Order: sequence, then C-alpha cells, then structure tokens
Amino acid sequence: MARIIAGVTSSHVPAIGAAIDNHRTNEPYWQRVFEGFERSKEWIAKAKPDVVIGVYNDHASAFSVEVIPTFALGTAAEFPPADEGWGPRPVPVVQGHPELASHIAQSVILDEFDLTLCNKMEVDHGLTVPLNLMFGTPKEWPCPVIPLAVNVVQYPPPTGHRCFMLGKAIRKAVESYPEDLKVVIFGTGGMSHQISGQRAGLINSKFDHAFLDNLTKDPKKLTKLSHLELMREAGAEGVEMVMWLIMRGALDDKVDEVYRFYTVPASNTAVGHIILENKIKGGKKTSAKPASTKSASRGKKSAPKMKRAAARQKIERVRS
Amino acid sequence: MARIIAGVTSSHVPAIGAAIDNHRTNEPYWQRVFEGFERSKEWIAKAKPDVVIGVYNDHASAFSVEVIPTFALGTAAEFPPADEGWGPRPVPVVQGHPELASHIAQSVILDEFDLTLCNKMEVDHGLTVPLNLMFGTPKEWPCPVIPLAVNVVQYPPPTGHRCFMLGKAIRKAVESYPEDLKVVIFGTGGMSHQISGQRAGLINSKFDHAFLDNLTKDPKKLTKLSHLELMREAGAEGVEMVMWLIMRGALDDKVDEVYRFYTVPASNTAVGHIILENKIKGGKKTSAKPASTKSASRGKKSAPKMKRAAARQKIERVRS
Amino acid sequence: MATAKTRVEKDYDDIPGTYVFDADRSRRGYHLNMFCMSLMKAENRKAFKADEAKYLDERFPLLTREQREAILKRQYNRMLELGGNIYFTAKLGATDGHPFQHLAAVMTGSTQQDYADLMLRGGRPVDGNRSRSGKYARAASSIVKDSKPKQKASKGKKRRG
Amino acid sequence: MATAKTRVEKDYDDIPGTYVFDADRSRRGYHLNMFCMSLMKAENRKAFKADEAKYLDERFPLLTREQREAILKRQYNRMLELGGNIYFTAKLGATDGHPFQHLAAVMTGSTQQDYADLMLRGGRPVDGNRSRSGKYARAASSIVKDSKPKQKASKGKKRRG
Ligand SMILES: [Fe+3]
Ligand SMILES: [Fe+3]
Repeated sequence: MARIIAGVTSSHVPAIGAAIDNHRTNEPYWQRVFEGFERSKEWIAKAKPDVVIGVYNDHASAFSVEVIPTFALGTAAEFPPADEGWGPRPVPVVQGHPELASHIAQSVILDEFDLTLCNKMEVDHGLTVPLNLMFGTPKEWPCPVIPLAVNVVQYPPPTGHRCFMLGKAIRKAVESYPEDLKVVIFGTGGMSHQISGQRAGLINSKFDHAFLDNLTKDPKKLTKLSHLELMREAGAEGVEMVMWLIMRGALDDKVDEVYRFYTVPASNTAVGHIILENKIKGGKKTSAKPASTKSASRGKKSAPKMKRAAARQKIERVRS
Repeated sequence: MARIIAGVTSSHVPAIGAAIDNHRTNEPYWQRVFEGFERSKEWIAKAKPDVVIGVYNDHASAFSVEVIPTFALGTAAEFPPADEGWGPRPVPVVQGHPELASHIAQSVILDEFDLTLCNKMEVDHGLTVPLNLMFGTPKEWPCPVIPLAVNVVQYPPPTGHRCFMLGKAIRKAVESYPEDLKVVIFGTGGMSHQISGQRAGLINSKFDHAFLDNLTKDPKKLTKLSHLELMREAGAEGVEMVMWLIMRGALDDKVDEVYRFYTVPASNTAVGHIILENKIKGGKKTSAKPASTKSASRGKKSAPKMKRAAARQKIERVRS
Repeated sequence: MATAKTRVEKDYDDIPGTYVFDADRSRRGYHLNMFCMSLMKAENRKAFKADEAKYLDERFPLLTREQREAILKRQYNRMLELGGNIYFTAKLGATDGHPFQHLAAVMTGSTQQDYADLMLRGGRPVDGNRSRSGKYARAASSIVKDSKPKQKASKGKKRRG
Repeated sequence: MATAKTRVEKDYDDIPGTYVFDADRSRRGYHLNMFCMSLMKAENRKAFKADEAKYLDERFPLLTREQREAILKRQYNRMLELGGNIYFTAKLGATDGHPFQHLAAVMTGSTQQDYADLMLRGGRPVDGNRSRSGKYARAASSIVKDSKPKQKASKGKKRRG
C-alpha cells in the first residue's frame, strides 16, 4: 500500500529560480533564503520519497486565458519545463508517475472532485523552484513527481475548504494504490505577497506566522478563511496559499512539525517553508527526522534550527 | 432575477446531424425521429428562452486525450462548430452569454465545483444536434447558448450524483443573476447505446423507459446508479446519460412532464426526449405548455401526443 | 459507485464485448488516439491516404508494432484493446469514407446489412449480454420496476419500463 | 466564502490598489492577455520589438484603443484596469528586459531602488492598506491571535504571529 509520509510547503518565487540558474545563490541576499533549506535537503535525502505530488499553480505558462482548469492533474510520463519568456529553465524534465497519477485521478473523480487530466503539460517555476529548494540541482530529479496545478490566477480559486477536502481524497486514493510507495506531498506558493497594482510589495508577517501555526495545529481554521480575507491580509497573489491546504488535507489530523523556516523578502515575497510528518503508524515512524549534524553555519547567520523558537529568533534577525 | 423555467433532454446522435445537413429528414427512417420533435419546436417557440444552457459531451473534437476536463464551461462570446472530420457542420456559430456564464462559473466554483473555464472552444454535434432538434435550422440560433461539456469519454465520468448536485449549484447561480432571464437547460446524450466492441448495437428500452420515468418522478434514484450498472444496462456509451442529471438537478424537486418521445433506432442509438417544466411560481406558470393545435399528422404516423400513454403507444408502433 | 477495491479489480471488465476506455487504456493508446485525431485535418488525411505506413512511421513513431498493424489492417476491436477509443478510431473509418455502421459491423463480426437490420429490430438485447462471469446475467437494473415488483404496481397499469 | 450577494457587489473592490482578476476583467482583457502570452515566443518578441504598433495592429486587431495605448506606453496599472493580469503583463516587462521590480516600481509610483528598499525593510505594511472604505482598516485577520486575545494567551509566551 502506498502512503503519504509527510507534507512540505514552500514558496515558489521565480527570482529564486533565477538566482539558481544564474549561479547567484552565494550572494548574501540569496544565501539567507537557501540556507533555510539546507536542513530540508538533508531531511528529504533521508526520507527518500518514491514519489512527490507537487501542488502548484501555473503562471500563464501552460495555461493562458483560453482554458482555465481549477484542478489539473498531470498524468503524463514527463513534463518538460515551460519557456516562461527566456527559454525553459535549465532543470531536468520532470518525470511523472502515470500509473499512480491515473489511479488518483480515477479515485478522486469518483469521490466527486472534478479534475482536469493533463496527458501533456509543461511545468513552470511554480513546480520547479520548490524541487530545487528541496533537491538542489541534480542532473535528474531523484524521484517521479505528479504535478497538480491549481487555478489561482483567475478569481475565484477553489476555496480553502475545497482544497483541504481534495487533499483528503488524494490521501484516500494513495492509500488504495497496491504498490508500496512512500509519497511526500508539496504545497507551494505564498506566503504573503502582492505583485500587482499600487499595493504591490505588501507583506504581512503576522498573518504568515499565524497561518504557519494553524497549518500545523488547526488547519480547519484556515479552511474558513474567505478569499477576501486572504487577499486583504496576504495580498492579491498571496491567495495562492489555499494550495497549502491540499497538502495539509492529505496528512493526519495531528502531525509533527519537524521544521520551519520563514524569511522576508525573496524578491517581492515572504518565503515560508514547513515540513510536517504524519505521526508514527503501525509501530514505526513514517519517515526520517532531519539530521541534526553537519549543516554548516556560514558567516554571521547560523543554519536554521529545527526548534520553532530558534527558527523565529532567526526570522527576527533576518528581518531586522 | 434569472430563473430556470424548464429542462429538456435529447439524444445527440451524429447521424441525426448528418440527416439534417444532407437534407434527408423526409426519408421515412428519419421522419420518425424528427416528427418526435415537432411539438417540442412549438413548445420552445412559445417558451422563448432568453438563454439555453447546453449540457453535452465533446466527442474527441475540442478535447483530445491531451487535456480532459471533467466539467468545461464555455465562457466565450461564441463557439464555432468543430470540424469533426468532414469540415464543420453547416450550422450557425453558437453565440454564448459570457456574463451569465462567468457569473455561473464564479458561483459554482465558490460552491466547490471544480470547473474548467473555456474562453475558446469549438462545439461538436453533441451540442449542435439538440439545438437543431429543438430549433430547426434557422440562420441564427434564436438565443445565446452556454455550453457545458462533460467528460464521458475517458472513464470515469463524474458520478450521476455529482452531476445532479452541479445542476443544483447552477440553478442557485442562475437565480442570483440580477437580470431577468428565462433559462432552459438541455441535458443531451443517450439513451441506451453501445458503439464499440463486440457488444455494439446494444439497446435496452426497458432501462430507458425506467430512466425516463425516474427522471421526472424520482431523479434521486438515478443518482445512485453506478457507472458499472449504467454501462452494463445502457451500453458503454450510454453512460453519457449522467449528463441528464445535471439538467434535472437544476429543476424543482417536483416538475411537470409536458412531453416525452422515445424511438429506436437512430443509427446505433435509442433516442429519448423529455420536456420538464418547473411548477407554477409566484402565481404564474413559468412557461408555455406545448400547443395542442396545428401539429399536422403526416402519413400513417400521428404526431406524438403530450400524454405519456399516447407517446408510448407511438413508441410501440415505431418499434414494431 | 465503485469502491476502491473494485476499482482496482475493474468491475467493468465483466461486461462482455466492451473495452472501457479508462486511464490505463488511455495511456496505452495515447499515440494511437493522437494519430486518429490528426485525421481531423484534410491535409493529414490526404498524406495518410497517400502512404499510410510512411505517415505512421514519420509522424507517430511511438506507436507500438501492434497498434501500427491494427491501424493498417483496420482491426477495430484490436485498436480498442490496444488503447484506442471509439470516438477517435471512428475518425479513421471516416477517413476511409465508411459510414459508422461499417465499423460497427466489423467490430461485431457481422455484415453491414445484418447490423443495420439488427438495429431496426430494436438493437442487440441486453439479456445474455450483461456479464462474462454470469454473475449479473439475470439481474436487471435496480431502476427497472417490473423486475422488482413493488406495491405501486397495484396501480393496475403494468409498467412497461 | 463570499455570498451570492457580496459576489455581485464584488467585496474585493474594497481592497485598495488591487485589481482582482475576475471573470469580468478576464473577459475585458482577453486580447491584451493573449498579446502578452504571444511574447513567450522569441520570434514574436523580435517582431514586436521591431515595430510595436504594427505587431499590435496586425496580430491583435481586437485590442481596444485604451489597451493598445496602455501597452505602447507601458502603463502597467492601466493594463490591469483594462483586464490585464500581472502574470501576463510581466511577460511584456520581460520582453523589455526589465527585472520584475521595475514593474513593481512603476505600479507603485516609486523608484526601483525605493521599492527594493521597501522590500528589504519587510515590505509594505498591511496596516493602512486593508480597506478603501475604512470598514476593515483596523480589523486584523481572524487567525491572528494577538488581535483577538484568547484564553490560550495565558500560556505565558506572547504569540508573535
Ligand atoms: Fe506563484
Ligand atoms: Fe454522445
């Protein structure tokens, strides 16, 4: 039986991708961001997922205003990086998992989610940046990835509640797949940001921290946020945080928050990142804890600690 | 306030379109089919809808196996007829109603239906044949049509229950639209038929009649039919009858069946057609009854009667 | 609704003479169906007719050998087995200028006239065509009332449907 | 969730400096956004740069006069007003070789340096930027605990978020 062992959220700021592609990750501005993911890379190397389900949104790359799917699940064998205006990102082609993806599609549609299935789809920074943040820049991604693209471009996106329920349906689908597979689900986008209009540049860290706290402990509260409140508090484009709730819905009600990182800014955006593990099942822990060794401190800034208090201290420092 | 005054179901057999396009409607074989819609044309001329919502499925015309939306709502200003292999059907371009369609999209997505919106879409015989059956062959369709394409090509289609609930959500959306508009909703496809494999040619009139009976009186029973039962009893392609439940969900719980017609065969398919009106509201009837005058009898076959018993008698005659 | 369990088992495989176009078939038949879709353009139909094998080899090199053969031999059931869907394969029949009932006759192992006559007689009956395993052979549908008599049947009028 | 009533009223129009890209804007901006999308191909970027007005007139004749002018003058807020979406209009900025923060500076009436500094200082604060009508000016979010003290606050540690 396949099972979802953990969920990861991460912003997918395009400038992070540009920093990687242009080898600028050692600039202090970007170091601050990438250091926040050092421990996460160790964690995922230990967790070794067999498949990643990547929840993200397309940014007018694969989908224009001609066809706008609310939920588009990638059932293809591979997903090339999209040309977002400067040629495709120099990242590996994303290999899909057509069998599991089709199984999820079938199960979730019979559970009354109205998916659009994509047997041909290019994927943009929304999916590939989080893969870089978690896996670095390998020649090939270490495991297949099933993309799930969510419309957050044209209002209205699906409600947070709908997203949460889709997560639950995905989990049920995964657990009815006969092969033994460890699955990690990524929710991407956010955190607070607005990149359009006179209010561009908006950041609301108070809101972001509350969102992170509730994501771990009381996600149902987040499912009650209206789009209006999300846009008002977290920016017009911050509404993409509804996607995190798909990830959260796919996990246990009670989870272990094993890592958190938050920094402002990356380009125009507050970067938020959290790793949530399902609790012990059948006597054994579902996945590895992040290693507490090795991750070197660089310069003034220490590598982020796993404890939340420490992580917050760091945030404080970064923002001051 | 806009309101849905009635629902119509109709098969959308491509050969019916070919018979129209090739001027063969007077051949006895086709006369039998077209006569069944004479009263319906009179009915709709009296009902004068301001907008039609046309629930249908695409048959590998607008959508291939690259992108498969479960529910695709047409929000464009117009929808040209698709080239299904012999050039587009010589029928008028379908004019949409972008404002109402967008309003429905927004309302229904916030009600947690995961639509795909299409601002560019060609429409095939699935939509245009029922328009011909109801409106004849005018130079322009008499009113705007909002297409709603449902996946019934790749298994699984949405469940009948999901379709029924979508109908309810569409009704709610229509009723929150500020302009006074009379809307008629078409559910198309069916009835029993299988056009693939060694079982091609399957017809199950008993099932079809039971489906029609329940459609009027007890549609919730139909929402419990599994796809397996639908395919077994009504043919692999007969599963498209789930679309009729979208129409039915958009109507009152109790409706007046004002017309019914059933005949076998049209090409490979059992043709079923029913008109259901919402009951009197606010003191006045929501729409016109079909005229009981004028419709001429031709040759041996009398024009179908409104009464079901009579309609069935006719069916008996037609099939014998 | 099918349960997760029966979904994995594909309950619908019990229906005889039927190839339900599910995700597995869709994946298997992707290039076959995309080939059929290409025939929606007049110029492609022309190129295909001019040299069928060349058209397939050049434009759809990912077709399997079996699919390629089934296309060239117009084996319509075999195409369904190999992941084809009837709405797609029908475009191949149309390219050949065949009416749909020709394809139906091929698929049912009949002549076109016999198939047409079958339809005029009311089509292929469902009795005897429900179930490979025989499990559902006698069962009628849950909505067909005369197979499950109810109190309402006492209305006097026997229900036909 | 917004109710039907508030949806028609567009509750989100109360958010200052914000153009929510809803179906009405999407419809209005269809050709503007499709123009921007066309810039994803190198050959189109080249053709556009060679003669902007000609490119627009020949390939996107259905742009309104206002949209055409906003494009030519790079009026990024005006484009949003006229139905543009930022993910689309950003492709125009990219075609010009501008970093995104240039567009942000244009939209916020700032210099690129001032905008960058604003972001480094932690971004534009939400206080004072919630509401045109003032109705929500002081309200914080329902999830931010320190704006709505609860019993749990007695835990001792003051919540930051
Ligand atoms: Fe994004
Ligand atoms: Fe059909």
